[in-house]
Amino acid sequence: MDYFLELFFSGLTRGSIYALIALGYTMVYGIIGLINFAHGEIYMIGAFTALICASVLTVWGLPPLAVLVLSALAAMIWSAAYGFTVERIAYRPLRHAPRLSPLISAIGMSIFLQNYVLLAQSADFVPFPALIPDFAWLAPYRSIIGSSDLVILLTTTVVMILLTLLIKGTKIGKAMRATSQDKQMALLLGIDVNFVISATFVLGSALAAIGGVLIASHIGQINFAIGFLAGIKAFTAAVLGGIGSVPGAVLGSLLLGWTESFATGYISSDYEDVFAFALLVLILIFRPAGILGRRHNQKV
Amino acid sequence: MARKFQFLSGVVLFAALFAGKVNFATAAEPIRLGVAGAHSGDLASYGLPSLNAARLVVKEINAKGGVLGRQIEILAEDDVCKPEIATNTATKLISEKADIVMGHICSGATKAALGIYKDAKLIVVSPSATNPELTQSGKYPNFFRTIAADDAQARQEVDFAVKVLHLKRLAVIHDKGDYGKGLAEFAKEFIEKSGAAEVVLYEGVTPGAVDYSAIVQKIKRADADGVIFGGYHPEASKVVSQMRKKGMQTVFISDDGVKDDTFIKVAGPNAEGVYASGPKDTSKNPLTKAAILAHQTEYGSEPGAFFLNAYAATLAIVNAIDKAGSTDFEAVTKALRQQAVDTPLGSIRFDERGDAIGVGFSMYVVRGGAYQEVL
Amino acid sequence: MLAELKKAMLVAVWFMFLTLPILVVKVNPIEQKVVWRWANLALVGLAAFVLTLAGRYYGRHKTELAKYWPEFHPLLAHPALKRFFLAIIALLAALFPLFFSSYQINIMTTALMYAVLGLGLNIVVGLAGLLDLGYVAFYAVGAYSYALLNYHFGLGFWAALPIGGLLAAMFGIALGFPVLRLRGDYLAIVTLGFGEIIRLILENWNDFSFGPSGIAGIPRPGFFGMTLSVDNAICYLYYLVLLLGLLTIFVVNRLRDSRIGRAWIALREDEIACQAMGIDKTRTKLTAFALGASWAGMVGVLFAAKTTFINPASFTFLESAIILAIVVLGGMGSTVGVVIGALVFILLPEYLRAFADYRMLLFGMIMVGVMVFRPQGIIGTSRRRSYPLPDMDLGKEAGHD
Amino acid sequence: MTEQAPLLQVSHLSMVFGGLKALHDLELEVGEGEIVALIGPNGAGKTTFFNCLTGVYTPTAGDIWLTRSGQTPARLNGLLPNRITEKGLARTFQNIRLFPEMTVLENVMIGCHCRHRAGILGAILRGPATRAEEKMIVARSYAILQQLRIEQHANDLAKSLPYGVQRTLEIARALATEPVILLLDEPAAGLNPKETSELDALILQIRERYRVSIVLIEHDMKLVMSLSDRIYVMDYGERIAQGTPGEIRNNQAVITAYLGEDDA
Repeated sequence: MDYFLELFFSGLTRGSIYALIALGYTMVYGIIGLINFAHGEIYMIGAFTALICASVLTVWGLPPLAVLVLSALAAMIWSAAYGFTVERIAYRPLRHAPRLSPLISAIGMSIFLQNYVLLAQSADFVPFPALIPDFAWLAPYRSIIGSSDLVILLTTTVVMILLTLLIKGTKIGKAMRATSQDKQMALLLGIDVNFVISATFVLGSALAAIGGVLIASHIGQINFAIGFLAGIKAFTAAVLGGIGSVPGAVLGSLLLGWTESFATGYISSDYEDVFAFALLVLILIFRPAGILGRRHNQKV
Repeated sequence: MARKFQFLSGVVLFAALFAGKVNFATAAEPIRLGVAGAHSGDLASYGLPSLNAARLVVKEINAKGGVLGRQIEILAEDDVCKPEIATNTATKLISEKADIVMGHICSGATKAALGIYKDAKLIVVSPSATNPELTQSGKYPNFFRTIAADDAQARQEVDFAVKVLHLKRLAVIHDKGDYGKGLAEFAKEFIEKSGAAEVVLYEGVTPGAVDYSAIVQKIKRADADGVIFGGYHPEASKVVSQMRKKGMQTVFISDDGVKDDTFIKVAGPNAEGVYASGPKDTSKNPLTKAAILAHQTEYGSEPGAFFLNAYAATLAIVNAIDKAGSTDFEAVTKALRQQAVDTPLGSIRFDERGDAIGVGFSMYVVRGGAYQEVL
Repeated sequence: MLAELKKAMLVAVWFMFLTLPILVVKVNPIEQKVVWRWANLALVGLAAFVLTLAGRYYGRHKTELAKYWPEFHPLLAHPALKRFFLAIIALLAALFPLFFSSYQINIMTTALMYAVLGLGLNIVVGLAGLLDLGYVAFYAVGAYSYALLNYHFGLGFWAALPIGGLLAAMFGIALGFPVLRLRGDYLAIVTLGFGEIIRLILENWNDFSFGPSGIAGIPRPGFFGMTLSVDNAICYLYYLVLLLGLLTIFVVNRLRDSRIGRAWIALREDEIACQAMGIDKTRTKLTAFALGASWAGMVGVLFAAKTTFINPASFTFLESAIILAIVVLGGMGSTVGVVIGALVFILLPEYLRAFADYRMLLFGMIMVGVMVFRPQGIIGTSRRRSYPLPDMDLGKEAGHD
Repeated sequence: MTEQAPLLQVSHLSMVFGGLKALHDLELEVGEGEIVALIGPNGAGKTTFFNCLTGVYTPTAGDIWLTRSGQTPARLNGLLPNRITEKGLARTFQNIRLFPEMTVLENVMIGCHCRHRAGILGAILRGPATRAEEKMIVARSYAILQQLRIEQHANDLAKSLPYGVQRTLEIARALATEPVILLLDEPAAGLNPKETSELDALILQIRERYRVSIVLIEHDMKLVMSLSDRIYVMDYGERIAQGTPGEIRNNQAVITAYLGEDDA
């Protein structure tokens, strides 16, 4: 039973991280129907920004908690800025281009950003300061759930709630939903579509940054390439849950996380990714639009 | 169709005549040292240090007036550790009339390129290609290396685990990579042969995964008293950190890819007590000190992976050319085999198969934030 | 004008802000050292400033400047000119090895291989409109089928070539079946997953594929029994790939202009109308997958023969992405476009070697740049085939039956 | 009605989406060479009915039988759209669904697809047989364009056509599949009076030349009344009336169903 619990929580941790990244994918896709392959890179940049700020602030001698909060904040701000810029440079000019052009542009962006960080910082893995303290009171249960796992879970939950409120409640949230329903209509209703799209990128990138910071302090080291695998997995999760749907992204991510950790635990870690992708294929065969995806069978 | 093919074959042979006439070097020119390896992409951190090493050595030699009165010129070529690119790199180096090559970094790339070098009678000295076949197959008389083969290392680790630490239940974990998995394969084999211990778990972890707790749990459940990890330090430190975080004190034994100060710095306190195999401790060696100092002054940072091996390889090459009195294949090969040379790895020469003699191997343990030789 | 400068200024400032942490601060968390590289900031600012001005200038004079971009269609349309060009190209291609080093030949061979891959993928993506992000899987199937057949049964290159193609085609169908119902990007991610699965299996199933350490010592194609020196083998391979390329172009064009090709395009344009016209959606999709994959399979065999060593690391998602990029960058559905795309994409990184560490950076930049300034690809895609129209009376009597 | 079964016989046809009854227990017959109109207010389920006939939807209940003279009756429901087209039902779409990036001629050639067999090898080798077939396809398609008087557009891209021509092209494309029954979904929608009257003539011509029966959904009562031999009136997925134009004109149920709408 303990073993099961342990795997359950490790899956939950993975899932929460995937979720934070997957949301970016799913929101962007929902709005402009683009697979934003550079999103994983944004997450990576978030982690690096946090690392840099943390180091600088530590050198300046700030207390750990302040370091944590400030560098997380910085990570969000800069990631958002990068997300915004990427959209302006690489996607907006292609709004009316053939369907695949933005995709290629996105892949190019991802290659560019990876090498940008590689050159500007380092090719090697760099240690990430353990910003999350070890809670003494958690020590007895640490074999089941570590303090960083706990923090990840809590943060993710809070973020999800806030995001849902934002999308359901606020003006911009409504605008987003309207735009994802029908861009033309949204325009007619006087919604500034460009603004909404930018907002989506900013929001999604900020979320990815949170994921970056959390995972970096959980795993303890980062390099310029961490974005790729995480990105692919998160995207898989987003599709799994039905791309374009926010709860879908979360559900898909958790499902993926559990699949991986249970596959590792009970079968073999050699094939954890095989299981992950096999799950995707299976689910899409039976639900071609993902678990919570709206099956938009076009009018005949 | 038949005619067409005759024509083509004619062209081919004609082209062959042309291509045949490519390789020759005159005394006036500098000696061209090809340095091939991953200089960009996600494996750059294993390739660039070697390039730096070569640059440092060459700088020093040229300052002293070069070898045989000729300056040495470095032709750095990137193969991003990909076999298909490595073949291009190799042909490029040949076209650019390289006299000898220091590289490649990854075993796969090396395998792909060696055939081409062999045909062009070019000597290759790798600082880091550890795949046993490279030397043991005997297919490549032109190949030498300043690093021990995987099987030797695996043997070292297993013997240490079984005979010294008397571990009974070993978990063998690898990073699914060429190097790591190859090593793990051997370790598994040797453990089973030894009969003194059993392999309770044999699995690979996905490099760059966001979390390793599942596999850690599995190690715990397998109730292993020791882990032998095949792979590089990033995954090693992640796995060991998560083990310690979960309060597991299981012995952790790893390889040359982990016997790197970055590992200690990244894993921090969790690195304490980790064993790793690696070349004999030469940090007292003045040459080593000099090399590291040179790197610090030149690049303002600590040297990275395989730096010393590459430094030694370059020194060996220069020495061999010097002793041979030319860059002629046979002569240099002979020199490499017979003439010992002092390097940061100690005084080394190469055996018939191309493995370095004198590169002693020993086990290290992390004590007080540094590797200490234990054997 | 002043407004322009002001705008450029703003952009410059923005980019300076953007690059502030990563480009300016270099931290060494181990020694807790921080290096500030303010020079970079100034550089970025300047670059951004200049580029913005240039970009806005381009934006304003787009139409005039567009004229300078060579329009390829008229050239290609004019039969005489076209034949002339083709003759020149054919000559150059045939004589290429005589004037270049084996390195040049080697990379040109690689480029041609990617051209074939591109043309194959173009069947699936360009014609049938099925977005396939796992194309590299079929490439891997081809490579491994040669390597393994040779290892176990000593099968030769020429025997392996068709087998590789065939096996790949089968895998194409195997992939095709489950994804028949999927649309657009769902298809994309599933194919991506498929590609990854193949790679992971090759990586982990040692008994079958020798795992990550790969398979070495794969023989180069023999030349009437005799084994060639590397230089000659490289030339020989070049001509082989050249031939395969020509064959591909021939076959793919014929397919495109055939009943089947039309069905593919119709499928891409509108699935429902396509079915309503009595076209079997399933079969059409599967033929597209199979025929697309078979080329990848054959190139895979050539790849194995060329590098003489293969391991799973050569078949990552990035490969699929590059092949797709070749198709799109060249201009979807256009044969010439794909070939040019391949040449650009494969030769570029090789010639960017001069920039050493910066080459992949530039590579990414160029990818984005081309797409932004030329979304329809280097060669546009507008494909319009006019048929020789029958004269009236023939038409009439044909109409009567 | 003749003693031999009608060409198309639909009985007890029902279609349910979730809880919603789109069609309920529908009866319909089409005889050889008949022109049958299907009318009813928007949302009456006319297009849904077409989608059931052509296999886009599989009906929840009921039967669709096609009995071509000299052939054994074929049950259509449950077949794939393309099989149904092969059997001899062809349709046009209310919201035009041409292949925009293909030329007008190619659009029609696609229609010929299911009547020919050239395979992969044929396509690659392009032997005499295949070449003959291609020539044949071009000829037939062009002939159809001529008969519908849009041959001058043959090599234009479909997306570049004026609206009226697009509608005609849809019919041409359907005819190319060599149907016995042609299903027209609001062919006159968006046409001006002149075009409509031309369409009227055209449809009669098509019946003569291709010996097809025609089922059309149409709102333009003038067209319906002048064209159809029989009319079915639908409302809320049910058949509320059927008969000759004359009978329908003064059928109370119809008038109430159309109350508020102007019945021409």
